[in-house]
Amino acid sequence: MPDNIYLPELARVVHIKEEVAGERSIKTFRIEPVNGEAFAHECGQCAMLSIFGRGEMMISIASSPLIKEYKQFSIMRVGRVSAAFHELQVGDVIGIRGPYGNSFPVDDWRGKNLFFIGGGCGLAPIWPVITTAVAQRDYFKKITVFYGGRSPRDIMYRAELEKLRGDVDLQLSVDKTEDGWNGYCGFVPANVMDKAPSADNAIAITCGPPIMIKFVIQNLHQLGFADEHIFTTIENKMKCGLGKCGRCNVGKDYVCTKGPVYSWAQLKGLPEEY
Amino acid sequence: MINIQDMRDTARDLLTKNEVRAVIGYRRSSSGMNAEPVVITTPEQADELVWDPTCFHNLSLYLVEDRKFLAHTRNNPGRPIAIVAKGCDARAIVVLMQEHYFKREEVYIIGMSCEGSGVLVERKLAANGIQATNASFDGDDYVFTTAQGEKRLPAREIMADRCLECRIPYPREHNVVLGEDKTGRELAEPFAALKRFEERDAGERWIFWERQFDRCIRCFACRSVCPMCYCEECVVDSISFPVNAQTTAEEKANRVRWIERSAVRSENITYHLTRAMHLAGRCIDCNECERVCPVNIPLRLLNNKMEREAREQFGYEPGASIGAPALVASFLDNDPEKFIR
Amino acid sequence: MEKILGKKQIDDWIAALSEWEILAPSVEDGIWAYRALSGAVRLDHSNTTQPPKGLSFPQREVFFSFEQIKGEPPRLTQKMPTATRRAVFGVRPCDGAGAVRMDMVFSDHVADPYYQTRRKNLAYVGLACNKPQGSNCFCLSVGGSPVATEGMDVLMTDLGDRYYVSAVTETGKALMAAAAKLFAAPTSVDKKLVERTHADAVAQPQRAVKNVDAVPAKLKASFKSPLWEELARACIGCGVCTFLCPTCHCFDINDESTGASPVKGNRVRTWDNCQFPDFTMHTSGHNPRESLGSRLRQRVSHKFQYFQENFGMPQCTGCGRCISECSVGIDIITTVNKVTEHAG
Amino acid sequence: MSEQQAEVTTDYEPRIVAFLCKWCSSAGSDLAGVSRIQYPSNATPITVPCSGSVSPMYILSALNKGADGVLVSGCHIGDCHYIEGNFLARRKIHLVKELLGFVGVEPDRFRMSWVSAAEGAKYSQVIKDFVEDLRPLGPQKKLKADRS
Repeated sequence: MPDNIYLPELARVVHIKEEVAGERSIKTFRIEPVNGEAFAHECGQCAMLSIFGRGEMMISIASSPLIKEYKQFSIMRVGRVSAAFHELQVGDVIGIRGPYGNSFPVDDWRGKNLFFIGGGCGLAPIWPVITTAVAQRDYFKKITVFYGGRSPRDIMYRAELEKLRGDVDLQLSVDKTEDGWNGYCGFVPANVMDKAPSADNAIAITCGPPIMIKFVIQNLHQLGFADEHIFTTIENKMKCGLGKCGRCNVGKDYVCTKGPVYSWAQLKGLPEEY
Repeated sequence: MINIQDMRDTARDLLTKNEVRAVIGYRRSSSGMNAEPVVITTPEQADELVWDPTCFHNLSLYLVEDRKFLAHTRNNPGRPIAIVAKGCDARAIVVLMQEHYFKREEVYIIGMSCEGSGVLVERKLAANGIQATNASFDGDDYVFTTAQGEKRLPAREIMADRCLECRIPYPREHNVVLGEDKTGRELAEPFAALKRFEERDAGERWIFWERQFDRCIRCFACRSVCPMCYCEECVVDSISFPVNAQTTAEEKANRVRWIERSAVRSENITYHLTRAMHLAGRCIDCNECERVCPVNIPLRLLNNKMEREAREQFGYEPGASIGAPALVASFLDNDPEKFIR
Repeated sequence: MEKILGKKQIDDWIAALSEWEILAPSVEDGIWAYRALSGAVRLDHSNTTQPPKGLSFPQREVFFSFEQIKGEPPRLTQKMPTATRRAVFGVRPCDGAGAVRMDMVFSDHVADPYYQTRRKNLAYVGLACNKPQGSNCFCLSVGGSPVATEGMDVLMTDLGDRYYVSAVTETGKALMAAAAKLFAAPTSVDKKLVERTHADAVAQPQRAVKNVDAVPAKLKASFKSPLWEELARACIGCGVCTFLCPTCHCFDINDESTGASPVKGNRVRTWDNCQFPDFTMHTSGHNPRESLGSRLRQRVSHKFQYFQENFGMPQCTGCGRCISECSVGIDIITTVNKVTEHAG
Repeated sequence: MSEQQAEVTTDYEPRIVAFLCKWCSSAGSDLAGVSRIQYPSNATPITVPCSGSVSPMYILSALNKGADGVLVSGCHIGDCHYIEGNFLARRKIHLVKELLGFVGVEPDRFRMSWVSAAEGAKYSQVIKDFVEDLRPLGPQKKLKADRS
């Protein structure tokens, strides 16, 4: 940790890609430190990004910890700061501090089957886990990725996902089909039930809209997943990232330090205030 | 003299006959002498209601809260809600109806005349060295229960200035009313403090306000307690307030930041002057904002200034009639314009 | 170190502390507050409207300033507070206990440099409460005491014409050593008198949170209780209870603009609080604590359950400000007692 | 001290924020421009649909952001494009003016005028007078945000 925990490091935007267009568009930003090395992070951790004059926002780091040169963030345009991010050009300099929060216990999962279930922009927080697992393919048994968007145009990381085929069993779905889509049509939880992965020696990692998570958890339970083997991340409004400002407080936890990664067993012990 | 039992009977009766869905009134608080607001929904609770010189609160605030809650839950309750209202509170209810916040038939006003009295000021009471557990009206006196037995004081000595200056201590707009109409009573000259203050020159006035505004901690108690401050979005919060699933990123990004969150003089003064302007012609001088201020900012001076200006320059009385237009949405041909070039 | 100081000599002691900025209670515009001392010190105060919390955690703290000239990387200039040594006289034990809890928050996990810089230059010269400061004092029921030394550097006890002065920390000893000649060794009479004064102080009747040790479990069990909405029915959602609390520490961080071209401004921390409706509101508009009841529950549970679970003590120190200053009678003692009774 | 005062009188140029109604006063200021009438460049014009649309918040905000003086200008009474907008402005602005004076802000920092589209000369006079009246007051610091 630096001496002044509130002082961001400067980082340069080196690549911008529009993932999803529309009212709530998503762009992926690749950033590199202006001076020296970027901080190291683990899968599932977040960072506080600033645009000076606009403010800060907490975003999960969407690139694998194995990549040291840059960090990647996928940002949906929903508020004051994220809208300003969407105006950025390659070469612009922003502020970053972190990493914040806990991480997915990926090393504990060696030798197991991994099931990822993502919906919409919920792919970003689990993307570092997926890519890290694929990069360390031999450590894990079967890897399955369920991911769905509203329509084929809402599928983020489309090209990167396709590249995973071969290493993972990729199950894409859309809520509403369009011409040229030959994948599954229907909601993500339904797709999970349809394919019914075995809960034997398996860990399920899910992230997406709250309503999706709710049904995914129900379905995972039906498939025989124990609460301890289901992992998700939660989000709350955050300002400091350091367990002090009090905004993300849920029960005795500050999500920015004790979260954002929780097993379903842990989450059941927290008040539903997220 | 009002018999408290009459108020309780009225409330009980309304609830028993199901004519109202709840009664907003006062009850004894757990921490001492003062009354506190309560919303009762069963006839049995009617006996909790109290009426005494600590019934400061302008309960019309809870009509606003009720309306917001109903809008949020998209609930149409059918029956009105009843409210215990002093003269000033009833005028606040009139202003809210003037602004179409709710309709007349949605509220049942149990009017309480202050007659020759009014509410007390805790600081004035403390200055008299009285630590009481209970206060009650008795004609022109207040009677206190203290550890040393019963104490009696002329009400005028510790009554709120706004009550001393009040000419209409009677809720003209009501469904039932308890107590006599003493409209026109004169316990003190209106706007007395304002007059005294205006004798100071501009430089002194600024020095005074500078000190007051420096003290503000922006707890927003003044705004929160005010029934007229019902805006869903306040200029002070325009950054983060309120968004819903339909609010677009543009809207959020383009919101003007009128006032910073820092509690510094320039921002505090902008906040308080904006609030005074928004209350012009709407403030009915319940003075709750000043009472709840933890750092004693004399907000009544600002509101009084606007009130007197409206009365003297535009002949406008806030809360006089449901059908009247708003002060700043109306004009007279002979409105002053000497200041215009 | 335990000494006796004649009441008339306290101003001489303060005069000897030339390296310190002195703050003491004073009343202005009807408000008791810790202000820079001018003239003779007065310690006949009832508790101040605001605790001394703001001296280490000011309502506004500039973290750094920024300037962004087009085509260049932004320039950031850190704004660390200047390290003036300040001694605060007349701090009451509930506020000393408050400082201990603030210290925990701002050093837990990682240290907050702004808080630490201010705090380590701050000394509290406390004054024991021989009798409760108000009708809503309840320190004894939350593990505190009207004569407690926690959080203090020095604790003084009023013995009529003199103070019994105990150094609690090394800083406290240094403060006393700066005017060693003024202090006398306590006699056996003094020692007996201070013991009796303390015993009397502790025996004074106070309001009480019932069985505070059992409260966390009962609050936990009452999370979904309908009582919360009922108890919060009159709440107006203002910030009085939290802004006057000696242990509330929530804050907001914003960029304040000082110029548009080039973009210039400050990143600023300001107090914030869990009772404001927008405190937890997500950018999406989703608000995990939408109702007044859920926000009252958060305030009370944080004080009596969450903090206890994290730091092993209730966060509330029993000063009673949130009760006395609440304009609609919301009473944390009654709230806790009612909810826990209801939980059985 | 005397040096500072000297600085005020020589270097100080008052900054005025002028809210001009688009139908009359804004056109009046344009006319002053195209007629080549000389007047000081101290005013930053902000065109608004109607003088009645000027919220007191705009005025306070201009002062908060460092304006030394604020002008609101609209159509003459009877000429409002929206029939009664300037009547409403007159009442509202009166209250703002009273309130600012009440807290001790110099009354000369705030001004209202009626300037029609044909009155280029009047507009230039209003600005000239305003600048001259503001000059002796020095910079407006009372409501200006100090964000150090």
